Order: sequence, then C-alpha cells, then structure tokens
Amino acid sequence: MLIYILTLTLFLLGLYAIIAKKNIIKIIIGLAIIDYAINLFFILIGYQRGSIAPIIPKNSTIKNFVDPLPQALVLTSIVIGFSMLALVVVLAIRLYEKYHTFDITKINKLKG
Amino acid sequence: MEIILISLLAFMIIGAIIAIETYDLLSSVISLGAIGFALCIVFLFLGAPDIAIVQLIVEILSLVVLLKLILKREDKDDTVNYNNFSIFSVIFFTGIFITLAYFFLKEIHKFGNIFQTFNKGEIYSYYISNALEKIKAPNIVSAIILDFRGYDTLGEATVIFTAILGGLVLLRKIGRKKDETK
Amino acid sequence: MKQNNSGMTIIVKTIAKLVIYFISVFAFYITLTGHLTPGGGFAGGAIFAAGLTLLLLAFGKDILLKKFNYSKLNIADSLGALAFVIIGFCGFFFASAFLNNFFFKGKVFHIFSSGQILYLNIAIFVKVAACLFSILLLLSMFRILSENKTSKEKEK
Amino acid sequence: MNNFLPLFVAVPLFISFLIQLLNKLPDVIADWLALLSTLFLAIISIYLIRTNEILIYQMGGWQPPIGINLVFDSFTGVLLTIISLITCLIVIYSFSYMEKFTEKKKYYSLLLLMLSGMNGVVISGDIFNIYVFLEIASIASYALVGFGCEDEELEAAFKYLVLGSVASAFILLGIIFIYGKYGTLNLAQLATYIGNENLINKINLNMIISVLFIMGFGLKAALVPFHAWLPDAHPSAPAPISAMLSGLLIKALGIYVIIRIFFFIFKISLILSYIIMGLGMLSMFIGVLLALGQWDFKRLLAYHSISQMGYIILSFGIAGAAISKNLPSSIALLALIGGIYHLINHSVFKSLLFLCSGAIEYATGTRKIKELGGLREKMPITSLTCFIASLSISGIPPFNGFWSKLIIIIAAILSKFYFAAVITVIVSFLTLLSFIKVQKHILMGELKENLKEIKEVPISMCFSTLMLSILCISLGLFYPLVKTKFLDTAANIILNNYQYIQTIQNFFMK
Repeated sequence: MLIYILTLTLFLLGLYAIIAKKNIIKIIIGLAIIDYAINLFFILIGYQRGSIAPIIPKNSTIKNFVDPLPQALVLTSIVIGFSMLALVVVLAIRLYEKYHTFDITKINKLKG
Repeated sequence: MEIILISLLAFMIIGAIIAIETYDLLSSVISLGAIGFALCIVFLFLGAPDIAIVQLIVEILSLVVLLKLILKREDKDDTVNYNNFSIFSVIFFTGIFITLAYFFLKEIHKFGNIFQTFNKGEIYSYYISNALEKIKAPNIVSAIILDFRGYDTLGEATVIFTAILGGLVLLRKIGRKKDETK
Repeated sequence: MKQNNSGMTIIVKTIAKLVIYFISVFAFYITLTGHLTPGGGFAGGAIFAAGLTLLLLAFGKDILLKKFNYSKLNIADSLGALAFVIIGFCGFFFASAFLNNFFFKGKVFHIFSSGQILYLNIAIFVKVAACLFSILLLLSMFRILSENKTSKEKEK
Repeated sequence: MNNFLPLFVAVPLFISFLIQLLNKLPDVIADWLALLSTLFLAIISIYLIRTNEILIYQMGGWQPPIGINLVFDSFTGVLLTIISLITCLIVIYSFSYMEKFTEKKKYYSLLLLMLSGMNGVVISGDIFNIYVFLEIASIASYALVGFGCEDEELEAAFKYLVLGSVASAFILLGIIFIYGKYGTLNLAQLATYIGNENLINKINLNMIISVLFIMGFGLKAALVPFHAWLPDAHPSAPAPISAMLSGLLIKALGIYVIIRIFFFIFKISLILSYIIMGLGMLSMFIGVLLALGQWDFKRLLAYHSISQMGYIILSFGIAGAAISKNLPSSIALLALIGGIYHLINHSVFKSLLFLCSGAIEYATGTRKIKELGGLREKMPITSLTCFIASLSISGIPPFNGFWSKLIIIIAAILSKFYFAAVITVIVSFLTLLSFIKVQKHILMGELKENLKEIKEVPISMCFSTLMLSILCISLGLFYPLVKTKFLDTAANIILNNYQYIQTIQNFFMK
C-alpha cells in the first residue's frame, strides 16, 4: 500500500510541475515525470511476490512468473511518452525561435 | 525486497522535487535523467527485463533530445515566484488526495499477489500456459505484444510514425505559401 | 578522415568508430532473439538509434548526412510500418483474422521459431531505428537554422 | 459481414504509410489515394449500417478476454458513417484549399492517421486499445493544429498538446485502477464484473475511476471546465482540419467513449447523470455567452461547438437520469434519440460552417467579420451554403437543427427537468441571435471596396460545401425515415445494453 501511495505522490509532483510552473522546460519535465509514475504503477500492479521475469527458461518447470500483461502495456506507454516528449521539444524549439523565451507568460499572442 | 523499492522510490521523489524546483535548467534535466535511471533499476527488481532495456535507451535518447533543446539557449528559469498561497494549496491538495487514495487503494489487490483481482488471474494463467504451446515463444511479453495483442503494437508503431511526421511538419521553415497579391 | 572541427575531439571519434560495431551487433542480437530472450523490436531499434546518435554527436551532422539523409530515413520508416500492416493483411487474406499468426512456428527455442513474431520484430526494428534517429537528425538540423537566423538578427 | 471491421483502421494506415513512401511523386497521387480510401470506407460503412445485429471481430483470431475484439453495433455504425462521409468531403475540400500550404502529402498522411485513430477508438472493444488509438488521433491533431507554423498556431498547438497529454495521463491512471481491481481489460468482461459487484462503502474505487474518466474524456470532448484548448486550437488550424476537429474528433474521442463507458460498463447512476447534465448545461450556457462577444469568425464557431456539445451531453445526462430513476423507458429512448440525432446534425452543420469560413478566408484572406460584408454577389455558392448552415444551427424549422433541439427539450420536460428545458430554450435563442449577427455582417450589407476583385472559390471546395448543405436539408426533411432506420436501433442498443454484453459473452474462452 505504501508503494502505491509513493507512486501517486510522484504522479502528483509531475502534475504540480505542469500546473504551477511557468517555464516550458519545467512543463516538459512535469510531463516526463507523469509518464514515469504511470509506467511504474502499471508494473507494480503486475508484480507477483517471489516470482521470476516472464521468460520461460529452457528446461525447467518453474511456473511462477510475474504478470506479463502490464509489461506489454508499459512498453507501449513508454514509447507513447517518448513520442509525446519529442513533439513537445519540437514545439518548444519553434516557440523559442519565434518568441525568444521559454516563459509561458510572455507567449500569449492569442487573446480571448 | 520492499525496502529496496521504497528507498528507490524515495530517491525518485527527491529527484523529482529537485528537477521541479531548481533554477538552473541543466541541473533539472540531469536530475530528470537520474529519475529515469532509478526507474530502470526498479523495473529490474520487479522482474521486467525488456521494459528496463527499453526504458534505459529511451531515457538516454530523451536526455540527448532535452539537452539539445537547452544548450545554447536560455538556461535560467527566472519565472519562479513563490507566494505562500501556492505552496499551501499544493500541500493541501496532496494531503486530501493521499488520504482519499488510502481508502480507495484498498480495493486494488495487495502489492505482490496478483490473484486477488476479480478474475483470479485467469487471463494471466492462460498467457503463461499457452505462450509456449500455441506460439512457441519463450518470451511471453513478446508473445503478448506481437501475437495475442498485436493490434496494440500496430497502434504503437503508428504513434511513433505520427510523432515523427508531426515533428517534421512543425519544423519546416515555410508553413503557408505567402501569396504575393494579398 | 580529413580533419574538420565539427563534432568532438579525436579521442571520441576513434572510440565511436570502434564502439559503433559492437552497438549495432548488440542491437541486431536483441531484435533477432526478441522472442527468446528479453528485448525485441523496440529495444533493438532504440539501441541502434542510440548508436547512430553517438556517431551524430561524435562526427557532427554533415558527415552523417551523406549516408543518412532524410529520404533514406523516410523510406526506411514507412517501409517498416508498411511491412507491419502487410503482415497483418496477409493474416487477413490467407488466415482467419487480421493479425493471425499462421506462419510456420518451427521448433521451440530456435531463432526461426515463433512465426510472425520474428518478422514483426524486424519490421519494428527498422521502423523504430529510422524514427528515433530522424528525430535527432531533425533537431540538430534545425538548431543550425535558428543559429544563423539569430546571428543575422544580432547584426541588424 | 464482420470481416470489414479491421479495414476501417488498416486501410487508412496502409494508405498513409504508402503516401509517405512515395514521397517523390507529385501531390495529385496523394490526392487520389486519400480520396479513394475515404470513399471506400464510406461505402463500407453505409453497407454495414443496414445490419442491426451486433458484429464481433476477434483480432488475431484469439477469443475476447485474451485477444482484442472489435465491436460494431448500430450506435457505432451511426458514428462510423458520419466520420467516413464527412472525412471524404473534407478530403475533396482540401484538394484546392491546401494549395496555400506547403507539404500537402504530409497533410494527407496525418489526416488519414487521424481518421484511423478515430475509427480505431470507435470500433475497439478493449479499454487499453481505446487509449492507444486515442493517442494516435490526438498526436495527429496536435501536429495538424500547428500546420501553418505561424506564431499563434504554434502556441495553440503547444497549449492543446500539454492539456491533451494531461488528459491522457488521467485516462491511463483510470485504466491502471481498472486493471488493478478487476484484472481484465476487455469491456464486456469488465461490464459483467461491475454488474454483479456489491459496492460497500461510499468512497469506492469506481467513483474515483469515473471521476478520472470524466476528466480525461471530458477534456477530449471540450466540456466547460476543460474547454480552454478549443477556442485557441480550432481557429489556428487550417479550415478542413478545424472542421474535422470540431465536427468529428471531439465526438468520436470524447462523447462516444463517455457514453460507451458510462452507459455500457459502469451502470449509469443518478449522481453520475446529474454530473453529466450539470456539465452539459454549464458548457451550453458559457459557450454561447463567450461566443456572443467574438468578432473572429472561426473563434465564434469554436465557442458554438462547445455550447452545441453541451446539448448532446445534456440529452445523454437526461437519458441517464431517466434510466436510473426508472421512469418509463420511452422518455429515456426519446432523450437518447435526441442526443444521437443532435450529434449527427452538429457534425454536419458545424463542419459545413468551418468549411465556409475556410472558403471565405481562401477568397478574402481575412477572418474578421467586421472587414467582410455583402459577399453574396461575388461568392453565391459559399454564401448560400453558409446561410443554410447558420439556419440549421440556430434551429429554424425545416432544417435538421430544429428537430434535434425540439426532441431534447421535449425529453427534458417529460422527465421533469424543467430547469434544463428553460436553459436549452435560452441558449438556442442566443445561438440564433449570434448567427443573425454573423449573417448580417458577412452576407448582407454592401461589398467593401478592397473586396471588389474576390472571386468564387474553386469547384472542389464548392462541391463539398454543397454536398454538406444537401445533407443538412435532407437530414431535416426526411427526419421520420432517418429516425426509424438508424436512430431507434442506436437508442435501443444504448438503452438495453445487456445485448452488447451477451453477444460478446458467448464468444468468450470456455
């Protein structure tokens, strides 16, 4: 139970970084931290105490494996997180080139 | 086992606080890298080797990408303005969410025994027993990714394709053809 | 190699030249035995892209662009994705369902053993390597553009 | 019959990868490839909508809880037909509209990826699969919003991306809690577990999961507390993309998944339907109030989509309240029919309005209503279609907007939510007011001198706007036919959702 709560605090820290921080880099870091917390939570859900990784060894009949399904989903979500990060970095570069600052408060040409 | 995980998690939380609060952007990106590597070690402890490999490599690449963004550009985060209202509200909300979390996290199965869910690990045991007979793939995770749930990975490969295409589209120099008349 | 100043010092260049072969062999190993040992298409592609990034950082952009310009990366990228969909379609036409694994499964614990998982791993390897490396090439290309633009503004 | 289902996702993916592969060929090839694939999908969806039994397709040949299965019931059919038809017309529209932009081939492959993402979300029967295809559609729309690479567009794309990824993080957190508690990802198996589960204490996990899903999919559906990205993203996107965003994306990714989750999986409860109705009324009212003060045509339309989405959410909230208060099922059926019908109408006339605004911008180069005036001499077709669309959005009798708003008001009165009915009437009156202002400025009045030499937009743009306006009129006039053939079965599917769960059950692994 304590591990789940610690992961949730990591998730909240990332959320805090996105909401409270004004600098684009800190927002990107917040996004990355949220991705880390969610991937960690997925793998924690699939852990079986005292069992080995889900690779069937060659000639042994060990049957207690960790749950492989969350690992398949986490592989997908890591790659989604990275592609989101790449897109945000590309946007941050273009915004820096146009506005010459990373500060959100100065990037507000859109009104209304 | 739990002690190692909790200590690594504490390390990650401290790293996250450093990454969010420091003025110098370079050190915040470096501490983000440190969190990623600690996460990779946690994956190894939780018995997820190929997730650890992918996480490690993607962590290195995202570090290189972030450093490319920061170097030769602004490196001080001068937007920090601490007023006690924001700090107080943050602590207040985290407090509420954690106490709420304590109640509803009881319903998720205890850490370490996956058979307490509603379907008693029925899908889990099917994957374990049939990965070798039906698909002859000892690595059950690869079997799930590419055969049982291959449709997910098709979407997955498309996500990377879209992100690259989006990056190419956003980084081109002339967006609109400037028509000379208007 | 003619001595040009783009990229890092000579030490890094020589080490990079040596290490890149080990990295690519490791990447191929991880991809081809994706269904036997941990790893797979994603991990192998990412490792190969990390090796190319090492070359990019060590030797600078212009040498890399001779071998890896955009059209090649783009073709490799869409070829990998097309291979994935085509394998899915041949499951759709020849076998009962869209991504059905009707290929020859072979004996357990051998490389050519688990049917479509190997071919899909190779397709994903090509795709992910081309994708991740083209992101980094893109970012390094773009920074040059913004630099000479800012330098022009400074002169004005 | 059910072998067509994976084509909805596989064909657009295949064509978009092919377009990127043939990068050297001229743009015309990409035009025709995109047109043929969307036309093919439209024909399949029209062919498929006539069956009113539920089709299941096991992806990869594995039974449902092990593999992923695709589900097609008549509610999905309604949505698939709208998505394919409107995307086909948008591709025709962008033949000539996208001449103003560079990199036309990349635009087409991103458009097809967004289409395959939406189709993937609509027909998938597995909750993590919905998340993956939602990501594809969202990432493609982030890139397309910033397609013009101007300052505002990049800023709007950045804001949209940050909010979108926070929403996806909430959705993924909800999926983790579901897997942690129920151990399965399949929607039907989840429904059976939630169905025969007795909730003990008040703060249970289902409440937290539904809060997370409402926040996540609510942001994708631009409901009021989470609508901050829409008024910036839509005006800065190129016109066909903003037509697709506000016509299809917020429906397929937002409303459809909210209904699929809260009507089929989590039994709809009274509190939940009150929350949904509250969100609907809030977005209706605030959307139209903000829209009154706008002078930029596309931004005004963006605010109107928020308020029109409020109509749809309100009608589904009324249906949920009617079901959970077990009023006579005819009221819930009426509310559902109103919701689905308004969903169809809103997609049609909102895309038409955005395409007209793109045509006006293509000809005159400006979006500000004040600078336009008296376009009816020089641009007859665009002004005619814009006139028809404004009439149908403000609910003038012969057109389709009138019928759906009427049904929603009747359903609200029958289920004794008089406050909701009053708000609906006020908001539709304010919409009428705002569109009269738009018509007066754009169509009536005299032609300004600097606009003397503008000429009508090319044929491909006129063709798609005309087709959409014909669709608008026919949906309005042939309402009884449309009701019996499509809407009744779709509403029945949502009302008694045990059919959906039963048909998937007997595919389960024994």
